[in-house]
Amino acid sequence: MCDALGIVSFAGNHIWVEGLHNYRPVAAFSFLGRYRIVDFPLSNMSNSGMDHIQVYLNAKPRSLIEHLGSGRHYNINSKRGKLHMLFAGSMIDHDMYNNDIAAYMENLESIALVNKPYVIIAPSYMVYKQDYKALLNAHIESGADITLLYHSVDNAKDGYVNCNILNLNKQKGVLSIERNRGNAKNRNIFMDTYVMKKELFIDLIKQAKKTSSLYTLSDIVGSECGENGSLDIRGISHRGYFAAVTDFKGYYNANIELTDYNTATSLFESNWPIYTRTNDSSPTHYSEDGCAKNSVVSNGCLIEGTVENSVIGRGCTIKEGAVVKNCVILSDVTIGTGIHAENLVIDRNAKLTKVQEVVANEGDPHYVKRYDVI
Amino acid sequence: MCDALGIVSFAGNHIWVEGLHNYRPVAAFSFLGRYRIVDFPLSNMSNSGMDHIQVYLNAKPRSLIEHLGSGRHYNINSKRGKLHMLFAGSMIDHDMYNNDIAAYMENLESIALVNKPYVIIAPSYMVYKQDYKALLNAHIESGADITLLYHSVDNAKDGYVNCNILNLNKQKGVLSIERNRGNAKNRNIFMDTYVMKKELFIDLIKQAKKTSSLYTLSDIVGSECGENGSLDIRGISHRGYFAAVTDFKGYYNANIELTDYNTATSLFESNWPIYTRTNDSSPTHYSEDGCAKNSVVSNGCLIEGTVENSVIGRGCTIKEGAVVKNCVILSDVTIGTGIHAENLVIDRNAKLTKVQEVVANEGDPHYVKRYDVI
Amino acid sequence: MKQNNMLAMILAGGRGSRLHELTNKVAKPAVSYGGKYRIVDFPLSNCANSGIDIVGVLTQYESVLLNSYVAAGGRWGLDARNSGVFVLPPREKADANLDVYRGTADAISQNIDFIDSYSPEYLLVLSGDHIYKMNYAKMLAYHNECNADATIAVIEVPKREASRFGIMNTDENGCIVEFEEKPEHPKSNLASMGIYIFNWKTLRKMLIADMKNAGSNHDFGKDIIPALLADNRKLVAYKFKGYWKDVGTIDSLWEANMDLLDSNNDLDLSDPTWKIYTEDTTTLPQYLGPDADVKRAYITQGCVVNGKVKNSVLFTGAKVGKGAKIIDSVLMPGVEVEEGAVVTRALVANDIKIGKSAKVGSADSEHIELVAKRVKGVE
Amino acid sequence: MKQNNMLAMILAGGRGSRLHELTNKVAKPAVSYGGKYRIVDFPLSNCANSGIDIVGVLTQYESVLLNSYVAAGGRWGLDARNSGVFVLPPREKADANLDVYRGTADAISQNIDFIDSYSPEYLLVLSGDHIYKMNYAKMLAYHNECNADATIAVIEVPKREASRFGIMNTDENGCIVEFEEKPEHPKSNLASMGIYIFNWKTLRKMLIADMKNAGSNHDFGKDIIPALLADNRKLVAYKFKGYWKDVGTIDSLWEANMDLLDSNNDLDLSDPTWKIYTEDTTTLPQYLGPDADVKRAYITQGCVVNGKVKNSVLFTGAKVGKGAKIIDSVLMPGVEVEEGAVVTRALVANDIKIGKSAKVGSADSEHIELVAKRVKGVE
Repeated sequence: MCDALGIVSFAGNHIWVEGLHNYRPVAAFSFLGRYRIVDFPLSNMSNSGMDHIQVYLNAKPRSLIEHLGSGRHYNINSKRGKLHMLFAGSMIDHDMYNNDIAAYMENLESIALVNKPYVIIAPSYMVYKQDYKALLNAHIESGADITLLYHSVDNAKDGYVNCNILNLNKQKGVLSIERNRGNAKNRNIFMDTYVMKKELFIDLIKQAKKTSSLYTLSDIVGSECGENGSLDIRGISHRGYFAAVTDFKGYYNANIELTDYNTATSLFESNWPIYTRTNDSSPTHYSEDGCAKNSVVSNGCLIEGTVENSVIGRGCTIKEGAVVKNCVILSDVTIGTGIHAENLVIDRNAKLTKVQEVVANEGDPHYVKRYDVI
Repeated sequence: MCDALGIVSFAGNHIWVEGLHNYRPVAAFSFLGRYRIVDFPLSNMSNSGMDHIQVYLNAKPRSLIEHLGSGRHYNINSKRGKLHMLFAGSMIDHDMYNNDIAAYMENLESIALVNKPYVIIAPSYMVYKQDYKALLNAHIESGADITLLYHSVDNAKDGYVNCNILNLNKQKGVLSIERNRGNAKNRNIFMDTYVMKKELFIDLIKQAKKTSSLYTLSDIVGSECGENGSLDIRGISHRGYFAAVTDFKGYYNANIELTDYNTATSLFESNWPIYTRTNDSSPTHYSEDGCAKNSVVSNGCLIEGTVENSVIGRGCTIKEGAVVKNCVILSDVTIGTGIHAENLVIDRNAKLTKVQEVVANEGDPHYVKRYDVI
Repeated sequence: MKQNNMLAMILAGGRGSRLHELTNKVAKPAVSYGGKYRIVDFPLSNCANSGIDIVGVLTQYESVLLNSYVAAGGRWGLDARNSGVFVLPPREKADANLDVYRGTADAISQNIDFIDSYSPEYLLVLSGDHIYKMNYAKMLAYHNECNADATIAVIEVPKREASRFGIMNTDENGCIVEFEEKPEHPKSNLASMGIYIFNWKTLRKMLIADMKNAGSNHDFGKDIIPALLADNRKLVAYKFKGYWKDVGTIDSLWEANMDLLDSNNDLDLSDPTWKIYTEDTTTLPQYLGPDADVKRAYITQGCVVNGKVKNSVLFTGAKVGKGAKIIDSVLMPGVEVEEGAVVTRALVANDIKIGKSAKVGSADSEHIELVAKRVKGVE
Repeated sequence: MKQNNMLAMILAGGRGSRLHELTNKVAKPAVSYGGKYRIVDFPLSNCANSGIDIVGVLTQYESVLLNSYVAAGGRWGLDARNSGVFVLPPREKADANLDVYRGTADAISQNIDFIDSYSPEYLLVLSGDHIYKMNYAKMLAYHNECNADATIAVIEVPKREASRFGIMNTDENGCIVEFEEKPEHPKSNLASMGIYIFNWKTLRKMLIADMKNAGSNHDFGKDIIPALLADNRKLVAYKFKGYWKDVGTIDSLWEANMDLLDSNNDLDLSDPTWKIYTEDTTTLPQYLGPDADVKRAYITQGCVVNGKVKNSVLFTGAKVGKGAKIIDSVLMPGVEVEEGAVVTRALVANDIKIGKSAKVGSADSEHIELVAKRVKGVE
């Protein structure tokens, strides 16, 4: 068992994924066909032996609540432990007061009640594998007040929009936290993941609230960094697959890059299962003319056409002669006979049946709305 | 099995229960110690063989979501059927646009999708026992377009505040629906329970939306009543125990009157179980000086004092020499040594330990806030 | 029980010895089928979808995996408050020693106390090793409509094959007048599917009498049905139309899998209104590599395909290496076919590895080859 | 299994014949206790609270109720994805006939395949009929700290009673040097609680050897522990402090219930950090009528009291009529005591009715009276 309360935080107000975000929070986004993004932090926590987990919701909670259910599918004992869903006060998108600190303040009682000395906070808009028990042990051993997880990248100019970065000294002490402005390639992307004592967490929430009603957790932690800050805050480097779904392109790229089996093996390991809710779909049926390459295909599909370099969600139909290339398709989508679809993110239940060619340019994927008929 | 989709509606904007309502929707109110009010419509539906049920939430959903969980404790097969939680668009209390029709509009897809020809709508703020399968059969046999359930009472002058009433002709045709203004003793209280074809329900939702953004389901159904209306709308009379939690006194009285075992037997029947979520509390412990009469006591309590004509929630402590009379006490409340409490509704986790006498007048119960220390 | 007052008992004690190595370690109802299912998922999902809440599973032989598989009733939604799947192996009682079930009827007789504890009005008796989708609620409605004491589901089989089945001879009203087990000269082509609805009180009496009958085989077909007929009880036949298969041999198990490749097959596992529920395994999604070449195939999650797959069914976690070919074959869960290997007209058992460039099976064999041992690679 | 790599097996095959009529129809672990619990809730809840996810329950005698009771693992939260309670009665295998378990060790031996399928590092062996709360995770931590091959939980008993128990003689480091079953002249007062943690690999070898040993009783105390000692394995004693009771007789079952009336009792069932989970029954709330007079009592939901209850424990659904008196007694689930009846120093079995004005039990009896048959009223 792991002596930490797990908190899955929501994407802050600076994060907005065009299209998909209109219908659900990032946590509930479909990912790689069969997952939702929230499955990753929850599986990490469950696999680390954490059985008290709080998931915070700030808007449009339906799909997320349904997906999480009782948490049994995340292997959490519902008597001993608990997967709690906790709500922000306002539940309105684009409400600048609806931030993480406000949500924690609203539920301070619930946080205080859990009988665990530590807290581990992980975001619901990032995809990575991490043993939190090991991270907690490293945190305790180091003697730091707060440990932050980061990932060193060499493409921070184009990617990781809206992420924060950590500036570190040689001893991995955090000097400052700032927004990634895309002005350097090599950056330590902050993975919005914190380890600290629960008491300190509660103090910081109260302090943030007192400082400014717009202050977030990263703001208050950032203000304690460096030589002027009063806390010992350190970074720990993460290795392995890492993706941040902070904008539309980030979402598209993370899906497409994982269609490569070798890349996927750095995220999925047999001793670290990623749990999700089953939909009881049948296996996928390929007809005489169906064919798929370099792709991830979910169950319940009927593939009669050609699929390449794509992610196909549950229950999709790709009709005869249809060609799907470089697409990320959510569940229950139909691509009609002979239709050519390329460089698209197609939201669930959409039908591409009328326009013969729905092709966006490479590097500039387009979005097809939920229930849309094109 | 029953061929109807079950819809548990939320209390409309005209209903407000002082005190308790600040923290949770009426559906989640503790009732008779171990229940929540929503347990009654859900148990009715489950016992009637309904396995597709939608519960609508309009504000502060946390406690209700936790209580409902996966619905297993309501005996609903989670694969074949489903207990769905659906959200209003706004989730704000006292928002006049946040009414039932707006919530149904927001979730019209989900309603349309369920493969059932009929719909039965029941409120989450009334307590009664009803076999909905029998009601559906009566509805089908009568040939009516809509069937409404009502309860004839002889105390509508004082009670049933904020309820609607039905005016009926001799053939039980509904002539009109109007608010109970307390100007007559004998009234047919509308139990906010509807039976109709799902198609008609969807039509009425759209029609209501078109007519006015403040129109509720009872408004649109009311407009179709009588000789000028285009639908055949009939009433069916309900027998047995009935309570409407539409204001603070209504809540208090419903609890207190059910401390009488004979009254309770008209609500609880062995072939009609009322399901709820267990809290795994131990039995209640009475000490040498503990004593209780004419009361309902939940599990997990320690009774060292005197309890009379009261409802005691889970996990309460009544210390030595304390006297509790005519009180409705929610869970985890402490009544300190020698404290005298009378005619109160005490919200959860409150502590009465300082003031020796907390006594309200009979007929005018007072409210003690959640986590309050008096 | 609220739903329809009918309790189901699934007979799942068969050895399935004609499935050879496949049933060495697991009972036949737990054998894998259709990419992600086990055979027993079919009667269990049918029960769940028909509104039955209490299911007893009568197990006997090599049942540790079967027992723990079906015990997790949540897979079929059968874990709500008054619902459950109960494993019922033979057991020791105060007044009787531990003994195996002596026949299908004896298996029910020995569990009369279990059934009584739910006091059902009807008892549904099912076999745990048939593949089909059926709404037992409709069968019950027919049973009640006919005012029958027992209703037996039957399926029309080709006349020439009828002598392989238990045949029901009916009068013009569909009442059963005679039952013949594998008759040499069948009088009808209505084969019993081994699916019975009984009025529990009536059956209970019959079973108690049968237990005391030293000459009885304690079998539904051989003893109980004839006894009911002799007692002038009303037995009716309920005609079933649709896919139904008893997969008793490797050939028929292979064939039942191949049936799924026909997109108009009667079983239609993708029908959202009658899903078949099964174990929810945590696997990768299905990966198709750069060299994947898939034609007429049925492939489930956890498969990784980088070779050719034609006319084949791949079960959970099956892997096909680069240049490998899977033709007219079934790869059971966890099978790994390495680079360049060729599998033709074969059924490869769970977790078997076929080494590099190895060849198994042949296109013109009479029977399907069962591959149940590791096949070494070829240098 | 993720949590701590330890699998638990609960030995629940005992007949409990000294509980007389209480175990006529149910196995001892399923006997009711403490108002709303069954005895087996204690080891199962301890497992759940200790982070153990897989529990096998070895049943044998009159187990239909016990089997279906424990199979609903959700009661203890043991129904998450990789979690479960598995009922393991004796079974028929490909290479062996159906036979009863020959001893506690044989029960484990016959389920080596089940245990292996989870490949645990540690095996926790428990008894299904003791009442206590224990954190097995702490015991495991001690086992690892000591680098032991086996750890046995022990409790200090009064020296004069020690000869009733299996006694562990330890050296100054807490290592077990000798085990004596019910010694006439006990050398220590450390009684074995029948709770063992083994390194699975070590135990597995011992069990396989033991199975082949014709002279063995196949018992942990008599055979396996001595064999481990003879093999110079490191066995340590884990001292438990707290409430622990083996309720083998009507007197001791009554006494264990009476213990709950002391608000400072060591068992403390109201501790929110270590709840005991049980069946969630749908009953009325607890009703106390106008003539209720309750003093020193333990009463659960579903009870309806309108008489006097003193020094007594009332189980789910027990009813006490107007003017009736329940003194120093235990009313098991569903008991109904009618108007004016008096129950003194008695344990009334499940669902028994005591008629109007009847009197059962007596204040000065040596033993507690077990009332297991309906008592007629007095005119």
